[in-house]
Amino acid sequence: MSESSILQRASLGAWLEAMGRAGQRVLAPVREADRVVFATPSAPDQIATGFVQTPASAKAVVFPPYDEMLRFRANGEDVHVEEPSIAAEPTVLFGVRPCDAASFATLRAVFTWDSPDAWFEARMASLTVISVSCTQCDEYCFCTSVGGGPGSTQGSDILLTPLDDRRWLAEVLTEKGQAAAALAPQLFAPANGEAANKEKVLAHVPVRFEAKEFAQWLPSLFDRTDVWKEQSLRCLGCGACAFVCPTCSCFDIQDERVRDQGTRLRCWDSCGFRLFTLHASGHNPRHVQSERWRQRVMHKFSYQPERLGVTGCVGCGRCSRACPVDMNLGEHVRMLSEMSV
Amino acid sequence: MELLRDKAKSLLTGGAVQVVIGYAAGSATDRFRPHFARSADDADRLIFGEGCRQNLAVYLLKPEVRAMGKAAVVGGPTTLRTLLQYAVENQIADGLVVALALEDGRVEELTSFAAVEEYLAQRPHGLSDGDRAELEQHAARSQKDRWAYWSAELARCIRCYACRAACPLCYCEQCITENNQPQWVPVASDAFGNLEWNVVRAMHLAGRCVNCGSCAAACPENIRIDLLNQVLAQEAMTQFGAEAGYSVRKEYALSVFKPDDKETFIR
Amino acid sequence: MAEFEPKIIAFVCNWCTYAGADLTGTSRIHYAPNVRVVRLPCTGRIDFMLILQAFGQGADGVIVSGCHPGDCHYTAGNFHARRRWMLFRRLLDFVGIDVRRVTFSWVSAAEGAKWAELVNSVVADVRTLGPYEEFPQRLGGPGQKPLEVA
Amino acid sequence: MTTFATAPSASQRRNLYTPHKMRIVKATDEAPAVRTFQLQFVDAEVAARFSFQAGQFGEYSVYGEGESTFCIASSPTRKGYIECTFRQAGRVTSALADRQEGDIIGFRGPYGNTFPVEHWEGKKILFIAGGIALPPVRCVIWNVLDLRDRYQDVSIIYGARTVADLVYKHELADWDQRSDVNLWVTVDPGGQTPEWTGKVGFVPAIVEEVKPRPADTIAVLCGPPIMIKLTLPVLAKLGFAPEQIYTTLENRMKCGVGKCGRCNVGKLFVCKDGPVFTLAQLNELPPEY
Repeated sequence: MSESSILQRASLGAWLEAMGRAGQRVLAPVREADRVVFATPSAPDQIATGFVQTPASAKAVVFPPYDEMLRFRANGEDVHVEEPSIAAEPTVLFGVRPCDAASFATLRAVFTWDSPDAWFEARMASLTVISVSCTQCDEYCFCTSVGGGPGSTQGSDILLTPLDDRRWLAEVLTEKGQAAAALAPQLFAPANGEAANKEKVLAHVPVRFEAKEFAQWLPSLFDRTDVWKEQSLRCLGCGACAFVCPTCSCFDIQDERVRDQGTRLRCWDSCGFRLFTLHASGHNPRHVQSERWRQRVMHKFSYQPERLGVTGCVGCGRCSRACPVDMNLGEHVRMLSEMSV
Repeated sequence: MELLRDKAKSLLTGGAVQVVIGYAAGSATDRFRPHFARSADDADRLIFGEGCRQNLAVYLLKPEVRAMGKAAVVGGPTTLRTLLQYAVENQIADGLVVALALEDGRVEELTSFAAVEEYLAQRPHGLSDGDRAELEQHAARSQKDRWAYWSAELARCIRCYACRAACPLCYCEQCITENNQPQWVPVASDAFGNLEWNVVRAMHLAGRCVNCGSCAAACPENIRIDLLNQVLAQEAMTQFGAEAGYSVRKEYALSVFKPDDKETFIR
Repeated sequence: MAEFEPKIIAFVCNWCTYAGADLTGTSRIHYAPNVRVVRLPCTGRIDFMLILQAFGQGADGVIVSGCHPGDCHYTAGNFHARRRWMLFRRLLDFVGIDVRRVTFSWVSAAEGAKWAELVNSVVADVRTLGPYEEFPQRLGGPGQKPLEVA
Repeated sequence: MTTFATAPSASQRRNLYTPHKMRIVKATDEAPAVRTFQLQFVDAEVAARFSFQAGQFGEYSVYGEGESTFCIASSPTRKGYIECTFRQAGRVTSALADRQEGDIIGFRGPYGNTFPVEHWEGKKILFIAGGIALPPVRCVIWNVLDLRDRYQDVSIIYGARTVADLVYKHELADWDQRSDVNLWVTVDPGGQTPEWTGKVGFVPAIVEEVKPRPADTIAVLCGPPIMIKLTLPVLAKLGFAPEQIYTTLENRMKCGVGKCGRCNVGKLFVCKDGPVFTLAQLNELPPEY
C-alpha cells in the first residue's frame, strides 16, 4: 500500500497550515528551554531538529497522565453520575521517531484486547502519525534489537526520511497517511528511484540482542534472584522509567472528592512503586525492588510478546536516559540474553 | 582516581568494610552510575568526576545494602552532611559507616561522626555564590511572574517521585502521598496535586535538606525543585541560624525553637 | 453584579482563639460572617497542608490563629508553629502564592474584640484583593470546569 | 451550574469503567468489622440482563472513595440479587462499612473465570475455608446445595480465629442441621468460648483429623496464605492430586479487565485468567502471589 514521493522540507509550513485548516491539531517536537517536548508549533522552523529522541514519549496523546472517567454528585441516598464524552480531538503527531510510531501497537494491544477501552479507541482513530526516520542514534537506542529500526514504517501513517537537508522521501503507508497527504497534494513530487537512497542516510543502530529468542529464554531466569538483585541494586524505585516510556500502560484508578461531589480518575502508575501490588492485609507479592525490576523486564520481554503478540519495548532508550542512577534497560537485557548462551 | 581505588581495596581486603559505595562509568561518557564495590576487582571500576551527582548516602538505608554489612560511602561535602543529618535523626549509628571524602583528587577517610563534623567545619557553609545568586534572581521577580513561572513548572510534574527516591532524607516508610485516609496529596498529576506534592516535599525537608541537588538531577522533567529546598534552607539560616548536616547535636531548624524567635507578620 | 463576598477559612486552636471567638459572640460583638471556623487542638497541629487544601477548595483567604507564645495548653505547640509559619510563608511567597491572603495571629481566650477586629480586617483586605481565581482547584471540587457530557 | 445528565443506560455505555448502581437491600454484621450486603440493581434492564457464575468477582465502588474487589458471595442459582462480604480494612471498605440499607453503591462485573461446577456433577465435593475466605467458597457451596442431587457427599471444613470471627453463623447452623452435608466448624486454639460445641484447632489439623478420601472428590480450598501453605501438604498426603484442588487468588486489583497491569502472577492475569485456579496451574506459576 506504500507509495513513495519526494517532499521539499521548505514546503512543510504549507502542509501544516493545510492540516490546521482541516481542523487537525498538530503536535511536534518543539524546543522549550533546554528540552524538546511535544507541542503545537507556531511555525515550521519551531519544530526541533538535530536531536536523537524527546525525553518524554508521546503516549499522552492517547493515554494521558490522568483521565476523568466519570463525575458524580451525591443526591440523598442516590448518586448523579455523569460520563465525559468519548470524542477525541483530531490530531497529527508530526516528527516522532519510528520507535514511537511502533509503540502505539503495544498500547493498542493492551487497551483493546478483550474489553476495548472507549477513550483509547476514539483517540487512536483520530490520530495520524507522521514520523521521521533516524539519521543519528546514541548509546541508549536499541530499536533494532526489538524488531524495529531507524527507518521502520511500523505504526506510521507517513514516514519521512531526510534524504538531504532540502528533501524528504515520503512513504505514505495508510489511508490516514493518504488523507494527510491529500491535504496538500501539490507538495508531493514523484520519487522516481530516490527510495533507494533511503538506507544510505539511516543511522546505524547496533543489534544488542535478539528479542524473539530472548523471549523464549527469559522465563527460565525467573528464579535467578541473585541476577535480579545484582542488576537492581542501584534502582531507587521511582516511576521515571515507566512514565517516560511510550509502551508503559499501567494505571491506577483513584477517586477525588470534595464534600458531596467528585470524580473518578485513571492515572499513570508504575510496577516500580511499593503500592502497586500491596494487599490490604499488608502482604505484598513483590515486596523488594529486585522483584519489581524482574516484573518490568518479564512483562515487556516475555509476558506481552507471549500473551498479546506485541513487543513490550520498542528500544527508544528513554527509560535509560531518564533514570537517576543510569539503569540501562538495553544493557541489562543484553546481559540477561548472553546468560542464555 | 588511583588514591580512591587503593583506599577502597585496603578497606575491603582489610575487612574494615564489606562494601564501598562509589561511582562507576555509566552508559555514556557523561554518565556515571552508583557502584557497589565488594572486591578488589570491583574497586578498580571506581571513578569520580563532575557527572557524579546522585547522593550515594541514599543507599545506606536500603535493606539490600545494609544486608551487605559495614559500608564505606564516597562523596563530597553534601554526602558527609547527609551522614550527620542521619546521625541527628537516629538513622545510622556512629562508627557503622566510613566516609571517603573526596576533594580535588584527595581522599580522606573519616570513620566517625566527630571526624566528619570536624572535616566539614573547615569547609565553606551555606549556599554557594552561584546558588545564592540564582535564588536571588528568582526571588527578585514580581509575585505575578513568580507564580507564572512556578505554576507552569509544577504543572509539568508527572509525579514519578524520582525526586523522593533520589533524596537521601526522603526515607519515610509510608510517604504522606501513600496515605489515603484521607488522600491529602491527590494521586493525579493535576495542577493542585502537583503544587501540594512539591510544597509538602519541600516543607518536610525544611531544615533537613543538605542541598546535594540529587532531586533536581533526578527529575525527568528538569524542574528546578531544588530551588524550593534552597529557599527554605536560606530562610532557616537567616531566621534561626540553623544549617542541616554540620553537627551531631540533636537539633535542626524545625525540631527545636527559641521562645524569642523573631518574626514580622504575626498579628 | 452582587458585591464579591470573600470566603475565609480560619484554622484556630481550641484552647485560646476558639474560646476567644466564642467570647466575641457572647459579648454580642458583630463581625463579618464570611469566616468559617475550623477548630484544631493546637496551632502545632495546624498542618501547612490545611492552608493549601482551603485554597484548593475555593477559599479566598485563610486565617491561622492560636494562643500567644507562652500560653500554649501543650506548652510548645505555638512555638513550633511559629517556626513552621516563618519558613512556610517564605516558600509560599517564593512560589508566587499571594501571602497577603494568609494571616497568622495570636488571639487569647480573653481577646473577643481582637478576634472580631482580625476577621473584619482580613475580610476587608481580601475583598479588595478579589476572588483567588488563579489558585488551582482540587479535582472533583466545585471549582472544576464543567464536563463535556457523553 | 451544569445540569447533570444521568449516565446513559447500560446499552449505550461504551465506557467500561462506569459502574452499575446497586441498592443495599439487606446489610448483616457477620463478625467484628465484617459485613455482608445484599444488593439489587437499580436499573431493571441491567438486572434482567445480569448473570454470573460461581467464583466470579466484581468491583464494588463507593463514589468518592474508590473501588474494592470482592467475589460475588451469593450463588448464581439465587436470582434477583447478589451478595458480597467484606472486612473493613482500608479507605473504600471503611466507606462501604458505613453504608446502610437503602444506600446506593456501584458495581462493575462480573469479572474473572469460574469454578467449573457443572463438570463436578456426580463427584464428592470437599470445601475447606478459613476466616474471611468463606465467602468465595460459600457461593459454590450454595450453588452445589441448590442442585444437591447432582453431587455425592458434600463436606465443609471451616475455621476462624475465634467464634466471633466465624462468618455466616446462621448458615453454618443450617448446614449443620442438614443430613446431606458433613460440616466441621473449628476455631483456632484459644478462640473458643465456654458454650462452643464445635472443634478447636487449626484448619490443617482438622483436615488431618477428618481424613477426607480423595477418590472422585473435588476440593475447594480458600484461606489466608499460611492456611493454604499448611493445608496443601495434608491434602497431598491424603492422596489429593493437584488437578483436584481448586482455589481462588486474591490480588490487588484496579481495573478487573486485564488492563491496569498489576494483578499478574507470572504471565497470567488473576483478573482474567483467574481468580479460580487449580493447584496444578498454580504449581506451574512462579511463586509471585
